[in-house]
Amino acid sequence: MRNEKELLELINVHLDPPAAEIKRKQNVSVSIKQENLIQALSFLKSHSYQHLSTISCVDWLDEGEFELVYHLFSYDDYINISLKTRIKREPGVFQTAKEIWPVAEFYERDIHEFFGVEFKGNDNLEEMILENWQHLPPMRKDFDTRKFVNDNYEWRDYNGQKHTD
Amino acid sequence: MNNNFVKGSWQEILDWAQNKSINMLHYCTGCGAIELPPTMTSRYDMSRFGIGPAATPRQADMLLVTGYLSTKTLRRLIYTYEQMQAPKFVVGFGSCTINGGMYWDSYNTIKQLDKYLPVEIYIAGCMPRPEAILDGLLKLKKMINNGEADGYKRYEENLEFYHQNQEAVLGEVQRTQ
Amino acid sequence: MDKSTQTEIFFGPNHPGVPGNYGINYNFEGDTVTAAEANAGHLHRGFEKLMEERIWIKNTALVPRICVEEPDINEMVYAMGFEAIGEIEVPRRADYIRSIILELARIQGHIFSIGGNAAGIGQYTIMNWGTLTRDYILDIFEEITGARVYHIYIRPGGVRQDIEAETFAKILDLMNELENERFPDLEKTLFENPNAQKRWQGKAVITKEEAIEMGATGPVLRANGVPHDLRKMMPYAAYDDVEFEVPTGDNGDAWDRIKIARDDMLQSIKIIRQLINKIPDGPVQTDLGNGLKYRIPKGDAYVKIESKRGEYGYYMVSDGSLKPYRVHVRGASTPLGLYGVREYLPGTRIADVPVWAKSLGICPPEFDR
Amino acid sequence: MIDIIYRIGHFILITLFTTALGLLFMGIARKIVARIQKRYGPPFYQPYLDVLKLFGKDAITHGFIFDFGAVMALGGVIATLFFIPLGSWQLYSMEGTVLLIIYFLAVASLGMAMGTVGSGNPQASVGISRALTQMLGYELPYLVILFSLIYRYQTSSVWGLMQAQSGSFLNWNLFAYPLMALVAFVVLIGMMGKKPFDAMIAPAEIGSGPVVESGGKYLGMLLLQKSITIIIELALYVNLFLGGADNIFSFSFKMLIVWILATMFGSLFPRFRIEDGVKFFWKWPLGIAILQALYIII
Repeated sequence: MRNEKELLELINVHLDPPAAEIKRKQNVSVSIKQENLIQALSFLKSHSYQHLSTISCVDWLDEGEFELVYHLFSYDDYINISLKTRIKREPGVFQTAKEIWPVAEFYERDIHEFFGVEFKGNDNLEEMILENWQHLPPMRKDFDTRKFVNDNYEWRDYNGQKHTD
Repeated sequence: MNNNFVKGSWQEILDWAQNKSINMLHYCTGCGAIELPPTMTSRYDMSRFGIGPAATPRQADMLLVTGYLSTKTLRRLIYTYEQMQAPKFVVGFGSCTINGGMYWDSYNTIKQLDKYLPVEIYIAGCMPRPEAILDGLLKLKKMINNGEADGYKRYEENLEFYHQNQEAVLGEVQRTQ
Repeated sequence: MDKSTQTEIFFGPNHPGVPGNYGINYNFEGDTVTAAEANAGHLHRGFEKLMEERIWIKNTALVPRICVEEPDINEMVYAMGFEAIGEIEVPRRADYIRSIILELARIQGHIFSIGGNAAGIGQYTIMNWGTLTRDYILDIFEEITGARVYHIYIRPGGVRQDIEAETFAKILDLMNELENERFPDLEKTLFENPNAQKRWQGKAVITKEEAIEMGATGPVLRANGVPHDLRKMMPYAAYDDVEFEVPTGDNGDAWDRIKIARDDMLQSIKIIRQLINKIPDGPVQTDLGNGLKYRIPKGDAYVKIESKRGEYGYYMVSDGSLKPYRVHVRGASTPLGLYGVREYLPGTRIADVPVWAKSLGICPPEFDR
Repeated sequence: MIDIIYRIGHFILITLFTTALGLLFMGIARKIVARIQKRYGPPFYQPYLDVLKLFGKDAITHGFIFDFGAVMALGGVIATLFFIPLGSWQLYSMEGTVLLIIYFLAVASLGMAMGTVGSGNPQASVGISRALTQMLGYELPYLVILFSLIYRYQTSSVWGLMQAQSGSFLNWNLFAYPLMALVAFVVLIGMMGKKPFDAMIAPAEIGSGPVVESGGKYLGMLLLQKSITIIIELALYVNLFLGGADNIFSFSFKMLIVWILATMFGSLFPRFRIEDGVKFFWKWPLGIAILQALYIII
């Protein structure tokens, strides 16, 4: 049973993160260089952080980067770690975490579908949610859903009044 | 003349039987499906109006489109509709089927169901209460009894229009019976 | 394996046995499933995209629609994420009311899923009774919030309006009725029914190691004797003020999970009674100014709470503007519905596939989003 | 000549009557189940409307075998009607033996099996294989019962078995051999495919099994077949264990009582998996039936 401070210490000693902070009670956020991330995941997994909640992806368009966030939880410490790393938006390639958590395969597939990030080592990246999608991956910031809808669907006509936000 | 009269009366009898016995296809296309169990079970019990669930498209008369339709579901819905046997009726359920509703700016849901399938009646609301559902279904029954629910005929007549719209959103659509 | 002896079946999306608009394509040989693949995505509406397009307060109307089985959970997580990034304190009374709403939602969700599980094995009587019982809770919701299913009641900074004392009395009456009349009926017809035991015992087993490995939480994990519950582990709302137990099982099978649902409801009743007895006076929301101009500073937060099926989490990012920059939803059944189907469904008999899908509480909209 | 016309008329009358009665029973069952589920339920005449509607609908055929299967299923049960005494109302039932009826009932199942093969739907195939497996399950205890009855009364004709119980109601096999009647009741539930022995149509598992591809008039035909089948099976039970009846009305009444009991029993149980169902039949009903048979023989 560690508390947040002891956990940060452990991370600082072993993983050499550029930034690590206690966000709230029981919530820790750690930034990791992308080349260290896979190693950090397996390190934390062997230190009781066995539960991978999910993998989130954030598109930072202005900075030209994707941010991948791995949310881990420990059933011993009751602490949630958000492990963040940034990768270049172009070409948007990263390592898979499938070897550490098999279930990550599907989270990566989801991110690939909605952001277009490639995960090296994960060969199961086909379309899962969408069907016959020909455009930009929809969750990217430069995909404009309203324009897409205006181009592809017709609005119902209410006596000439258009639908507005 | 006489023959037509007999034919007409027979059709009226069939319409009457149809309005008294409607089998609803059990296909939860969207979140409106959560209000169907209360409507079907003890509290509101739509079986007293002769409306019951059917397990497969072949046995069903009514396709209840419960809420928003993603394009992926629309494809299955079209296959399902084409598998059903005439007379068949489509009921649009919830605001999302009318004009996109809450998801008006979503890239993956269709905005007007009646462009893709012939809709007999819409039940508005997000989501409609069981009372509203029952009211809508009773109206549908009345329409069937009067012979006004002719969506399947409209579908046959305007096949090109519907197919065009379907293919505009979905790309290629398989046409099988 | 020899393909010629296998048959492929599309179990869903249009099939009475699936939980919602979700498909499982499986191959079977004889009567046993040999390979399975989830066919998800039929409910994709692009929620996360839509939320980026709307201002903070408008999203409160959008979030409950992510999982229709338990909408209040979504409202709560969203509000918690907002408050965590903005470092907003919520009045204590609002915390209590939130917990009461969440527990009522938990009871309605559980009783609905018990009904659904019973329907999966052909026990329609229980499905009818269960749905009827759930409707009584929906009536309470209607009185409090004005809506049956989507309440939009828990919002950033508190709850929308206060609950009257008479309504509390009504809730307590309903709890007594549930405990003394409805649940004994269920107990006799379903839980003491040898046939139901036969259908559920030893079926759809997910062991503790498998559950932790794929990140399944809630009843799936607790059915293996592990009392992990976020209400205890990371208390939110008013759960640190109440006493309750976390029901567990021993075998990790469908029967244990369904019994956990039943015991969970009894615990929820206990929690609601304590909360109503202890509820403090005071305001029910923090003043956040004009609703159309909510702004919170730059930042991000991963918040999670215990839904009836396990961990429900949102990762929210704010860039300081009027709209959220990114919201990512982690539904409770995501790992089971996508990964679990492929790994753990093969080997099941065809007759047990609906038992498998329903007892694991797979809710497709939360991973289709 | 007149005799033949008389027979044909009689036969048509019986067919119509049993169909109507079977549909009525189905309507009553739906009402009873609804009341147990705290619902109002559909009107008792709902099955008539269903049949009328189904015959008015379009239907899609899946080839000759599919059509032939549906006709064979319906024809099989109608042929069985020849040989079953309905109260005093009977056609060839003097000659008909119990075994003939059991044999004829299998024809209906085989007809359905042919239909499903024609449709080519895997769920239908699973359903029909379950139905035939279940038949294997319940026919074994049923045959043991029948043979012990035949041994006891030294006749295999249904009419004879019915006559043997005449006189006081204490002569009914229900009271003479209550255990056997109980076993036969469980078997009856299995034969009629009511819960908990309805694995072959389980909607949640395999659509609706054998009828998954049937719509319109095919479903209507199968509904009629079902309605006649339940009457035959109930009639067999009433003849064997409730002493038959002098006239058709009291006979129908007895059938109704058995039907209501079976319905109520069914609505309380979830369905068995098929292997559990067969195991159950081969364990309790078969065991009790054999014990009873030994008792009778010794």
